[in-house]
Amino acid sequence: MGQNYLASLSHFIPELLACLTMFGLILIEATYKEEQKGRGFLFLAAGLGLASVTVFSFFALGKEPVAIFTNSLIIDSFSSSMKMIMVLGTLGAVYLTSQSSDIEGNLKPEFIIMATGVLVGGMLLSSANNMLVLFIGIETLSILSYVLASLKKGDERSSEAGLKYSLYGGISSGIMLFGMSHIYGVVGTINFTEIAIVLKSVDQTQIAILLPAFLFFFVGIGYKIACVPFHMWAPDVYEGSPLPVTTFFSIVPKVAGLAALIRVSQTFFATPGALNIGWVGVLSIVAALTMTVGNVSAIGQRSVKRMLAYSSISHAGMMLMGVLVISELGTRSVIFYSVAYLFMTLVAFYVVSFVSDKYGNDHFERFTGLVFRYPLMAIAMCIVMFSLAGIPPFSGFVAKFHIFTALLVKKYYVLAVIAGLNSVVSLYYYLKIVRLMMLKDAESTESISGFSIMNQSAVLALTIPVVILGIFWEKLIIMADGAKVFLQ
Amino acid sequence: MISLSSYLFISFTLFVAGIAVMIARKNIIAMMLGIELILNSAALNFAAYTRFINNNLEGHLMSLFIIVIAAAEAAVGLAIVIRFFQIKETIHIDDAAQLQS
Amino acid sequence: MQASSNLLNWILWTPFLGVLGVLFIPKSKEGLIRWWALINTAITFVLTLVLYSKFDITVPGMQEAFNVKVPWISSFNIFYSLGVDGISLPMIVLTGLLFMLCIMSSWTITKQIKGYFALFLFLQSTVFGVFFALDFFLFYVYWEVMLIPMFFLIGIWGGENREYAAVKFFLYTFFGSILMLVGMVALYYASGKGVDSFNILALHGGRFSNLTIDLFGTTMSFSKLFFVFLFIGFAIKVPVFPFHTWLPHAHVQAPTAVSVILAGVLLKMGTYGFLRIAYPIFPGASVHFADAIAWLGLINVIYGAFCAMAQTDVKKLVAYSSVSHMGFVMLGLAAMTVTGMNGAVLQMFNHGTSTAMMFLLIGILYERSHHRWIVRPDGSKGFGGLYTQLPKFSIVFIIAMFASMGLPGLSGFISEALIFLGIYEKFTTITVLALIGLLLGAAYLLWMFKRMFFGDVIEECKSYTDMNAREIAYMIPLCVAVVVFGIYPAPVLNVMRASVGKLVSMLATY
Amino acid sequence: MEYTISTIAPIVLLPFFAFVINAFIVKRFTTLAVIISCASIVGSFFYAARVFFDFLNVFSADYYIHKTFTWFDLSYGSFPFKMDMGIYIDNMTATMLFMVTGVASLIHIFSTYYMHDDKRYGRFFVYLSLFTSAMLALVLSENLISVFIFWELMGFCSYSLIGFYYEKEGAGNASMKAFMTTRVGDVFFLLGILAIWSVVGSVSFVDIYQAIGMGKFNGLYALGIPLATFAGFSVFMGTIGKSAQFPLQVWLPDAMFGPTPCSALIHAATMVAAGVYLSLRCYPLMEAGHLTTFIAYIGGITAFGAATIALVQTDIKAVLAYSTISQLGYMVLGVGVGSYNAAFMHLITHAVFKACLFLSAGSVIHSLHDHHTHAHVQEMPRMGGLKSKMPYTFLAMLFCTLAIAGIPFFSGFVSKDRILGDALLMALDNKVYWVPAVLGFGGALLTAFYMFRMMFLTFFGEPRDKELFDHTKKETLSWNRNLPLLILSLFTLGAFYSGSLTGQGFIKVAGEKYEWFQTLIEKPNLLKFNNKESQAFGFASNPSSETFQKSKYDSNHGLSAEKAHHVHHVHHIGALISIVIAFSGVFIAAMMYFWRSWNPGFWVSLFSRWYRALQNKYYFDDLYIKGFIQKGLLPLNNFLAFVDMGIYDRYAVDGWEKVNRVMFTMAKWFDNIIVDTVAVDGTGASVRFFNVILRTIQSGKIQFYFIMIILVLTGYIWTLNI
Repeated sequence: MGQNYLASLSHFIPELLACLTMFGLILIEATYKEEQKGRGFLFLAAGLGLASVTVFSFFALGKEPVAIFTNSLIIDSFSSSMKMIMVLGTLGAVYLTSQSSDIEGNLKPEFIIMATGVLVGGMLLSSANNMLVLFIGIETLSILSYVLASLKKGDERSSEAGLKYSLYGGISSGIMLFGMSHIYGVVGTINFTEIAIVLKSVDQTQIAILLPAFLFFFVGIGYKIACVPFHMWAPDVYEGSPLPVTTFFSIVPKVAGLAALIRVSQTFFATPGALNIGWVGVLSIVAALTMTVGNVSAIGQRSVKRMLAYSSISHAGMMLMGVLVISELGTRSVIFYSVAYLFMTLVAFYVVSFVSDKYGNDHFERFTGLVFRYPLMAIAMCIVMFSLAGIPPFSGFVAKFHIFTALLVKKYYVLAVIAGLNSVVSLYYYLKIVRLMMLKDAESTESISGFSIMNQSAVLALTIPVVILGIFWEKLIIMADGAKVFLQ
Repeated sequence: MISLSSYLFISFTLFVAGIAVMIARKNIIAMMLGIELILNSAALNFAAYTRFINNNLEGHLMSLFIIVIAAAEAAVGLAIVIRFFQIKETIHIDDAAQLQS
Repeated sequence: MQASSNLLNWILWTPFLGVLGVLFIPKSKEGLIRWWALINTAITFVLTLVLYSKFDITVPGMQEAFNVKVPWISSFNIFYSLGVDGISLPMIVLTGLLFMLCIMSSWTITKQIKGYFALFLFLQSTVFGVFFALDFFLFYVYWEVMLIPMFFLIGIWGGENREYAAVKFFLYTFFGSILMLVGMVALYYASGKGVDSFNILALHGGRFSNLTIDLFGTTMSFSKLFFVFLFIGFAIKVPVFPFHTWLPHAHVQAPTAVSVILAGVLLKMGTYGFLRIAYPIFPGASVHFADAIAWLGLINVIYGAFCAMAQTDVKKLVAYSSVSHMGFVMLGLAAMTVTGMNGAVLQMFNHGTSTAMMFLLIGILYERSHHRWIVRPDGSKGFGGLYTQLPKFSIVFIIAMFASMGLPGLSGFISEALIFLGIYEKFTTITVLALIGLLLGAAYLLWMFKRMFFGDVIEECKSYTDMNAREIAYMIPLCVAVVVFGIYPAPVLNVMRASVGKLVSMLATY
Repeated sequence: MEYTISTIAPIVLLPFFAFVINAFIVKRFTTLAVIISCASIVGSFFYAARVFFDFLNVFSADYYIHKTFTWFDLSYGSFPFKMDMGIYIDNMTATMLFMVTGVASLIHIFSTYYMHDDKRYGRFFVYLSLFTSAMLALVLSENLISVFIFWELMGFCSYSLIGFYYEKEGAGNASMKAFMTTRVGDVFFLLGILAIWSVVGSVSFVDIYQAIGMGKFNGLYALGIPLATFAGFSVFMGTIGKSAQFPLQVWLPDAMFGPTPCSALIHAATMVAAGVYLSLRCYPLMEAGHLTTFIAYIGGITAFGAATIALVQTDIKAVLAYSTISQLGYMVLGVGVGSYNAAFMHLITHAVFKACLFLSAGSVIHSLHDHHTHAHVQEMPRMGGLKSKMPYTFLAMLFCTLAIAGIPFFSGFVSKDRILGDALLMALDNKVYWVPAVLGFGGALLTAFYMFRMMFLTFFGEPRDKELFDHTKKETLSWNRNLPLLILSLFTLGAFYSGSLTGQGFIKVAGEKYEWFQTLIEKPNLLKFNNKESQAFGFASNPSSETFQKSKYDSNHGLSAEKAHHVHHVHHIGALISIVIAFSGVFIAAMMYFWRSWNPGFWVSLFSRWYRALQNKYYFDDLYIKGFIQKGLLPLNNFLAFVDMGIYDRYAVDGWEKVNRVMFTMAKWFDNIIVDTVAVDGTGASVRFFNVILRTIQSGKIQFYFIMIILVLTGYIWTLNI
């Protein structure tokens, strides 16, 4: 199965390109330190690099799945699509960085570089096929994220966020490793494929060890997805870190973690048995809790950013629903959900960022009567909010619909109902913003300013998919259908 | 002859100790050490398992990488701690309780 | 496709074209916007009449001639498929009529006219979608999309407490429809994901009657569980008793035209859902739950009437009265006999016209008085001697009032009589109790009328002017409808007879 | 001529079209509208007369016209449902038509005098036309549903006409009271219709008769009651409501708020009589349901009770109103004691003389105009000695009073006496009937008394309000004021209705032809309907060829000789008693109010409590309005409404959001409090458990997170390993 390394490299181009972009950016950063034009150049380079990554991973989509580097990485259409999503998310975050005034100018390049690094980690994670790569991926992701979290120099909140993140990351990756070690002890290999084979025939005592071990293992991924009860760092970090960073965090690490989780679940726990039952049970409890806690906490928030952070937690729970049905339907639904979620989150954070740049903070009151000041922004935000709540004809609804299809084919009626009720609760706080924006009269009616045509077009360009994918979603679902996890 | 169980016991102790430190100590540097303890317990496990049960190199590989990455993580962590210290003139964990849900 | 088969598309999309048109008209040209909207709705109404004229009353079930079926999401076998049968046709014509009249009544809207008319036409399009849809997914999409314009129409142009009402309406309905979504997906699998697993017609019949599912070890009937899901989804729209509390808020806060649509059309969607989806798909379960439905309907009738009698806000009173009247529809549905079902559908239509009249009239009054108190909180009279002050208004009001209390010769009576004939054999006790509701219905309306219209003209009413030409113009069609269908209901009944009969005969086998 | 729906229809349609046209033109061309109304009703009167005389002279006794057409048809497959409408004309219908149209046209004519100065002159005729058409349609109705429809329509007209002077607050109350009270009866009526439908599968009279004849009702139950009884009772409740019988009589006196002509037409002659008409139509059902005793009691109680209340009224219209109730009581009593045709005869005669009485009262009131309040006076204490002022009115009123008081040779005597006679007969057969019979006779006494009291107070003696008297101008003979009165009063002569002017034939006019009423009206003979052929729309069943083949008048009423003798005997006694009673009533009235030798005040003081009770109408209004509605209904409403919005909606529905908030705050609280307490102790404990020597431990939040992880993990593992 293993191919020689040069051959493997040909499948590894996206990751390589990402690394290349990273290095290139570092060089550019090093050459032009302070000049403005250099920064523009930098953004351009970053854009081009990431775009090329997207292109390549897009071309990797249709291809036969291959296991490269002695079967330590698997490049299949599933991983490629996840990668694409991550790259797009990074692009979005990068663009936001270029516009946002939440990060001082001289930190923006750093952010981009780090983000690319995180992206690389995510890509590794999404196609990791043995524990080592998984671990490396997670660490790459985490360590750079710690830095990102504490990006704001001299801002104590930011640094505190970084601190917490790092400590939390440290302990959870430690626990994960501890779990891994025991798994390795029992099954005698770190390669997923072989583990899967071994797992087919394990006796009772081994299971007694494996179950806790896998739980420890889950901690590592779970905290990346920020699912209850490993979510507690998330709000603090999301709040503490600059807005583009938050945007980035609420997309890329989540998607990466989900990718890893899906692969793990599908490789290890596809076969029914004690392990399967235990894993699914844990996941379903976690998913239900995640959604509920996320929504309930989101209701009480004053800051929209924080509200979105919590809502992203609840959406992670929703996606976990798609994971815990260990099936291709689930995978498909998760991919679709991630795509929809990507666009929705980006638009939402864009709007929040523009608003908070203009008015200093992003409390709900700032959104009052937004429609009279920035109609486009308000309407886009409206659409996104409805979409996040899962109201047709927007992509959020379709995503939810697919999650339901995945759940109900396995007859998880209770989970489905819980998910449904949660989306009702979520509608409540999404409506809160809509209400403020559309129904309230503006506290002050300034003319449309500070919202450049470029940003407008960006928001528009990101909103259109939210609508289109809600009505003509067949192409995407077929694509997602093709993106199966490669099992040997 | 030291058996596997003793290794496992040691590593478990390390693990628990690490957790305990993480939980109990208020000094951030100490907590970093706690993380190190946990990682090392895992590394020890890998090594031990390789030595006793299955004789392939993957375990060793893992433990090596663990050591490396632990170093990296420690570096970043310490950097952050320094930043924190610069701002707050303290490395007391309870002073990092500003962000609240 | 046949020549006439695009008619449904035209009816469905004409309002949508209207929306686009409104968006392209500049904000300043208010008159143009109004007239555009009016003409658009008028065209739509004419189209519905054309549909009525081409309708073949002998055919039970869907009229093949009009069906539209275009693949939408082939991988899920979701189709954009429209159709019309005897149950939906009256609703469609009613929708066409009411929206036209509401546009006329909205002439006095001054706040953000452009948005208002755009949303209003959009609402019409979605409503048509719900009544036309033959694909469950399409139905659901329209069912949900409709909430968005409603939310804004109530929330922006409503009364002082509008936001609360709007949010409440939205959440309530969304709660119901989520359960419906679960049911829909479950059906998709239960029907084997086949070519027509979202095709409502194909799901008809007791295909699922002997499926079972087990939750926490307890085995329960698939059809019963999901009938309850769908029931809640639709019952909230109707609204059936425990889920009715959004209605008073929404009605009171909404602007006149919107509460007309709400009461006249949207409430009917709930019952329409029963007739089109819940009953035919789960006949066994619906027969099994018939008693429960009947009792709920009874509670609606009595409870709604009691609450209505206590109201001092006339619009709230009428709102509760429509809770009570929809109770009659539920009774008719519970009967599952030819008389009861026909009565229910007819009542859906008649209540649409009569309650629309009531709300329009209250709107007209409100434009003069800017309050709706029958009796002010301080106990003083809100209105008095309107009969003397506004003679024309009073005459129309009398017609509307007696129509909605079911005076023979006006439309309300026949439907209620049919419903009673339908349920008597099955639920004698319920019939007897429901007749009390009939009594109360007369009581609160007459009491309200007495307090507002009789006696000397109180000071503040002296300034009111009688209905003007425009108002008369949009009241006349409703008056005519109420009287004509009261004397000769056959035009409506003939249309629905075959389709309803088909449904009843299907239910009768369970 | 061929009797088909289309040929009968004009009787109804003429007034109806008058209504439709007038509704639109009345504002502008008032006079024209009035003319149209009057013309239409007169036209349908001639039409009805034609029908009536055909039935009287041409058709055989048991001939009936039954034509139907399908109103709407809901049949599908094996579920037949068809709603038919149509006409059913038998002798009774024909007679009713004749009476209604006749009285109605006279009242129309009178109204042109009475309402002329009113500012809603035209609108009054609009309502009148609608009402008349509704009443005629009800009479012609072929089934109970259409009866119900027009029944309610009449209710609507009465509502509008009572509220005709809507400037008055009282008018609003009265009209609402009237509508709601009758509505109570109507709802029962509808229930009865449903019950009948469930058995017969149709509510056509013919089918109902047939079903009863075939005993379809036997052994069926509804809510544990025999179905015939259930249905019969429900339908009779309709009668109770419409005909203002005890205990729903409260609305009729208030109905006098309406203009007097409408009181004459609706609340005296026709609409209230329709109730009795209904129970006559459904007589077989009542019999099958064994309700006759009950009905007789209701009738007797009403007849007597209303009469007693009438004793103390001072408002002339109020007196007439209560006398109407009481007379209706007699009709119902007649139904109860099974004197079918006497009851119907009393319906007709009463319609004539009561209409006339009201019109006369109207002409009195109209001419008494108070110049201070600019209102018409209808208080008897302010009248007196009007004989000289308005002789023709007096004449007419006198005739009617004689009739209603039951003086021989007048129509009232003929009909009422028969009812009382049959009541007596029943009483002799069956003890149960003593109460109604005695009440009936007592009522007769009171009737004579209070009617003549009214006469004396109004027309005789000294004018008690001199100024008013002087302002009143002398009555001059005018066609639209006096003609109707005189015509009607002419028809109060008994000879028009029966040959035996003094009841059961002391003085018999020779020739059975004079007993046309006896021969015409007979209980529906159920056997007749067992083989009825359904007659489709438009096809006339050919009338029997032989010209005058009435079932011969049989003085034995189809009884065996000695039974018949017994009957005659009883009837003679009854006649004697009622004559004596009538005259004594008149005598007492004369003693009190004419010769004034007895002082009414003495009696009042003697029975003071009763007097108060009577003035308060036996406290029925208090019971219903103060007691039932204000103490019972409205509080209940308010309570429910409060529960709905104040509790259910506020806490149960909006509660979920609060629940969320609570959960959220709990989460915060969890983080803030628990962290600093439980976490500390918890870690302390755990640390001590691990034998690590540590002193006081504070914990930041982050460490609490770690604790959470560990706890959760252990929890999971624990659960998993079970």
